[in-house]
Amino acid sequence: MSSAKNQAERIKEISGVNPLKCMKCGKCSATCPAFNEMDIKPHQFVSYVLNGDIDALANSKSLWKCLSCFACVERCPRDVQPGRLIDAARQLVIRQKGQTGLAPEEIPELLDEDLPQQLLMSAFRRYRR
Amino acid sequence: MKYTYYPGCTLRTKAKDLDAYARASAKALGFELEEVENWQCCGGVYPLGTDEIASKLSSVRALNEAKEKGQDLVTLCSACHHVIKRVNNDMKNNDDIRTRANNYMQLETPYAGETNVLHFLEVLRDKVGFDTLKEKVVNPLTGKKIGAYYGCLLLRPGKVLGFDNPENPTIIEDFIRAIGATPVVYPYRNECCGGYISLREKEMAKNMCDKIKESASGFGAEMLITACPLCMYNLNKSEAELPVYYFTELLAEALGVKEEAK
Amino acid sequence: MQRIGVFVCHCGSNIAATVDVKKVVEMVAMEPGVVHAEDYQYMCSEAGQAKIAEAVKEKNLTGIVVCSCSPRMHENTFRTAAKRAGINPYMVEIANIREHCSWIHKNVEEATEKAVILARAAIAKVNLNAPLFPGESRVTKRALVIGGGIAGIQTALDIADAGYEVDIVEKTPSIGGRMSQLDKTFPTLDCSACILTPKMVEAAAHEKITIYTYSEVEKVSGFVGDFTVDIRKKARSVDANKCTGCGVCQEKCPSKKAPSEFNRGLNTRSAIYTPFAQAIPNVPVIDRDACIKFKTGKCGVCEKVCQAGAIDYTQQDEIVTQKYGAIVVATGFDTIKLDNYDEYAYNQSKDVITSLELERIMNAAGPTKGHLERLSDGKHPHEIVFVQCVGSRCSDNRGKSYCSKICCMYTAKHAMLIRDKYPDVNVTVFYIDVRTPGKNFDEFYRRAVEEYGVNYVKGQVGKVIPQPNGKLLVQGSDLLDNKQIFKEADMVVLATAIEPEASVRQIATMLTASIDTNNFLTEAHPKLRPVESPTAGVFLSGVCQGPKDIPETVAQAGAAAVKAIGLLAKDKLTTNPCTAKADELMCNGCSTCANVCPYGAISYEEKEVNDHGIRETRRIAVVNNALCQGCGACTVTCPSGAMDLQGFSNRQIIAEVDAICR
Amino acid sequence: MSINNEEFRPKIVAFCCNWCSYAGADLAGSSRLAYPADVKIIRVPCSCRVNPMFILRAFEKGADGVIICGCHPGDCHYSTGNYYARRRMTLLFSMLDYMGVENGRTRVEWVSAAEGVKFSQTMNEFVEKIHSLGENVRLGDLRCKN
Repeated sequence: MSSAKNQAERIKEISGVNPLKCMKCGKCSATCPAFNEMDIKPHQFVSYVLNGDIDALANSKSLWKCLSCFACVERCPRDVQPGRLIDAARQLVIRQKGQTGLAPEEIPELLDEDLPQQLLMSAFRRYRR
Repeated sequence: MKYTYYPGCTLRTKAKDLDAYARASAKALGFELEEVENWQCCGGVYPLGTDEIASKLSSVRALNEAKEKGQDLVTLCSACHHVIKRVNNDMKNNDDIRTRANNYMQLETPYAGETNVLHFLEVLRDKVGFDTLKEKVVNPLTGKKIGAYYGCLLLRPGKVLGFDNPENPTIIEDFIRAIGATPVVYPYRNECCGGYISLREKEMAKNMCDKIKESASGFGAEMLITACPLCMYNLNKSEAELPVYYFTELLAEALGVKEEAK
Repeated sequence: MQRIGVFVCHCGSNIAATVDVKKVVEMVAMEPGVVHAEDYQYMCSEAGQAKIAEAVKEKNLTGIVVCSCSPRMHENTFRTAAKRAGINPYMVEIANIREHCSWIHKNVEEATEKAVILARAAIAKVNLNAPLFPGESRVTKRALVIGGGIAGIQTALDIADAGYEVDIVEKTPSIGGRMSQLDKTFPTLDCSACILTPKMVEAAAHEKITIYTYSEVEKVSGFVGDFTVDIRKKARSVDANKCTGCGVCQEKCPSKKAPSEFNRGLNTRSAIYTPFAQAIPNVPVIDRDACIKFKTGKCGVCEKVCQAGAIDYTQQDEIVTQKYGAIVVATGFDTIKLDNYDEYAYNQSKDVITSLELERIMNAAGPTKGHLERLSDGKHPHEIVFVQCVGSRCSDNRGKSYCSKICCMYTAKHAMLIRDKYPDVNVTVFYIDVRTPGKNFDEFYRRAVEEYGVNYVKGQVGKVIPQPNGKLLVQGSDLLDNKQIFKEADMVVLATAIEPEASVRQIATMLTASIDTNNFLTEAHPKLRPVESPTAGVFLSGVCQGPKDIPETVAQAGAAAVKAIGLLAKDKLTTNPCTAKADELMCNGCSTCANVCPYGAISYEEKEVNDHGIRETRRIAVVNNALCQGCGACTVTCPSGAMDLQGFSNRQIIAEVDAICR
Repeated sequence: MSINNEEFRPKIVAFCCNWCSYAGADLAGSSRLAYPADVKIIRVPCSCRVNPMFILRAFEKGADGVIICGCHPGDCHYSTGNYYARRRMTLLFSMLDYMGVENGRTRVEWVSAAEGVKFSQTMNEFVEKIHSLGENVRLGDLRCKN
């Protein structure tokens, strides 16, 4: 797919991450609190982007499981910042028209009495444009 | 001493306590929080994309207002703190973001990260001083074993937030000591509570919070304190028995101003 | 005007086949200054050289141009020939018409034209050459070795065995260094002390070696062959001549709370102490910060119990000034501080230790008498996790960007020793890569896996989580299984990155030896001169130059010794005459040149000059010819154009440019 | 290739440091790796010996291109000389470009003593580039032209 390469470039651009810096130590995956929920593991994001396998990334569950807790960003010994890479992939999906991780009609049933505005706001920002 | 104060959306609604106790405590400690006029929501999460500008502007507005007043900008909610501090860092160090944000803002003098952003805890540590705080405590919470819950947003990325050692923080423990209680150090205090994921992934967030609470109880904590309404919400969803309070509530209690805040 | 002779070599057919040598002779004969031109089959042969001598005599030549092969091949040959013929050797220039012309061009006309141009450039240069005379400087036949670890000891022994005086300066109370802290050594598992202590004794007993322990280098001046060094002998508070090393003072000393440096702070020592039992010299020192007598004035127990009367509370630091011909730096390493790696809980749990701490725990003379036990509760561990690359290979400013090189091997060693001695202990090693390039190294690592059943897991550890039950939950990656794994361990051992000993920066500054961003000393050439510092007369031994294991360190120590011996064996040093020189009238003393000089060869003097009849005292750059290596950096940086390089002067190079562009 | 007098024959000066690049050029020679005869090499002890004045002089005297070759970063015989050269040349080349001597006419290249192939390739490329740029007319002193 010819656009795969462009999309990979786009991800690098949005994230500001250079995946070539990765030395494949796996500390990100060792750190990630959402590891078990992810189908593509944090350390694999790097090679998916390097290989231009963006479709798989875009369709992965992991995109919507990353907590943006920055634990991987903090601990990465090579300053690769996998969390940023994942967010950029998510952005790429969200920015494509009509795609979203959260539909408005889903929301009412997700709410409860104590739910803080902050949660709704954050989720909206992460899941939608 | 006066600070520009950015409360944020949740402190006006679900987390009114967090805000009220902080204001009362500030008064007792001799500083004043002047709310930003017409503040807008920070967005809750920091936009990670290097090309996102519009979503950073509300932070820039608040930052600029503090700059014009010549005051430090104080936040209370961890998320607001995280977002505003990181945007400020961008405005200071990222030429591209600074230029583009200023193009939108059309300010008389462009904003370039001049404002100092402080979390309320940082005010206590760096401006008031924990020793002074200790002296002002009228109702020490002696004997209470308290676990500090930091979460992620206050600490990481450590290089940008410069809040505390992200892997072994001490600020809330020092705070706990200052109000006369005993801090309980436990390893999960800087692990994520699940954050915004709890909107849909209730189970996932619950599991994470269970782990945090179990770890804290295991080390003997009788309660947790936090600075973040979302952490509070998520932690409360866990059924593990361990009460969670806003740190400002205990502060107000120790300073003897809890009732005034009500 | 020079009287120049040009000699064009055929080099058999190497040159003559592509370059019309007769034409070259014909063309260059018309050049200004040329009074003689001829060609010959092989200029480098006896007969060829005789032709040069003959022409010098007959035509009274003052300069010579040889059009031949590369100067890197025969410049010396022709310089020597010139010298024999009675001309200053630096009046010879070579036009490289073989490697740079005949061998790469096919067209005769084109190649001939180029050969003529190259010859013209050489002629233009020789016209401006001036006779140069190599200087001489004396050599003090004594070497200084800074650092008394295995590197310093080996270097000192090798130099001393060659018959030269050597002084070792060691800042701690005993020689022995890091190696003395190790328990066993890879890949043979022989006991470190058993192979090191004989060397320590040999060094101490060697008649040519003087050891200054508890001493530091304070000041260095001079240059290659003639350094002057001040050594500060810190006050030991014990008279080394009287002390018998009986050890009673240490036993009776009531202050026993100082952390033991030798045991990495895992236990304590007395205020009067020798770092370890086999210390050399076996003379204790009083740690004045810990000593009750020094702190309060009351105590004096050691003085009372010392039968030899060796205790001397009034002792003062002493400065020894000594001259040296060569200096070897062997300052070694330390492990990095782990404050930036709190995710591994080193500061939070006593059972998370560094590998060097494990060495002490495993050592029979260590804080646990060699019993493997948890430092928190003294219990025997059943599950131990090793974490590799802690602070190594980090490009994020928290740690070190380089590979510490020794960790893979010592971890295999530790794992094997533990499994051997305590078969009930499970050992897991989290690794990123296992690096075993060395003789019998990979076999050693494989033995750990295959014979000792050490569990190697490919993946880094993300967090070490202390548990309420005192265990440590290790959260790591298993990349081959694509899993996140949680391992409950009793102890966690961190393969902590090593870094050059902190004092090396100061020493490098004193020596004007260059140092890299990681504080490793820089070699004169990374491949071809790996044990020499770019600063002449300074040599590098051991980890101060880069991470290395014991065999490599010993090999390098020997190599550094040979280089030092090579220097000390000379009575006089001949200095390269192609050095920088400042024009006194043009120099304004701005210091710019000194700032770029990699050798610290430039200093400034207040000098009286006569500037067109005006006599005044000015600050003027003076180049030390013994230190200057002739790179020319200063000549370009000089804003007033006062600095020039002899043999490659501005005028000479411009003349070459002009000749080529003519 | 026969010499055609009508053809543009550029004058190219190459400054090579004694320890790496000059040896690299020697290796190109002993490996018989051809490059155009338009390149003439001047030996200097180190790339940091190359005074900007020499380059200006070369252009003034009618050179069409000047290339400076030194040891690879980190390999300098004198530790740091090539770094000085790199910094100086960056400044000089941008000034020369401003003055109309295009960036293509000036170049800094790191060639080790083992890189005969690289030396020859570099020279071939450089000469080709100079051919595409044509004669240098900007700084040339008209008196130097025939």
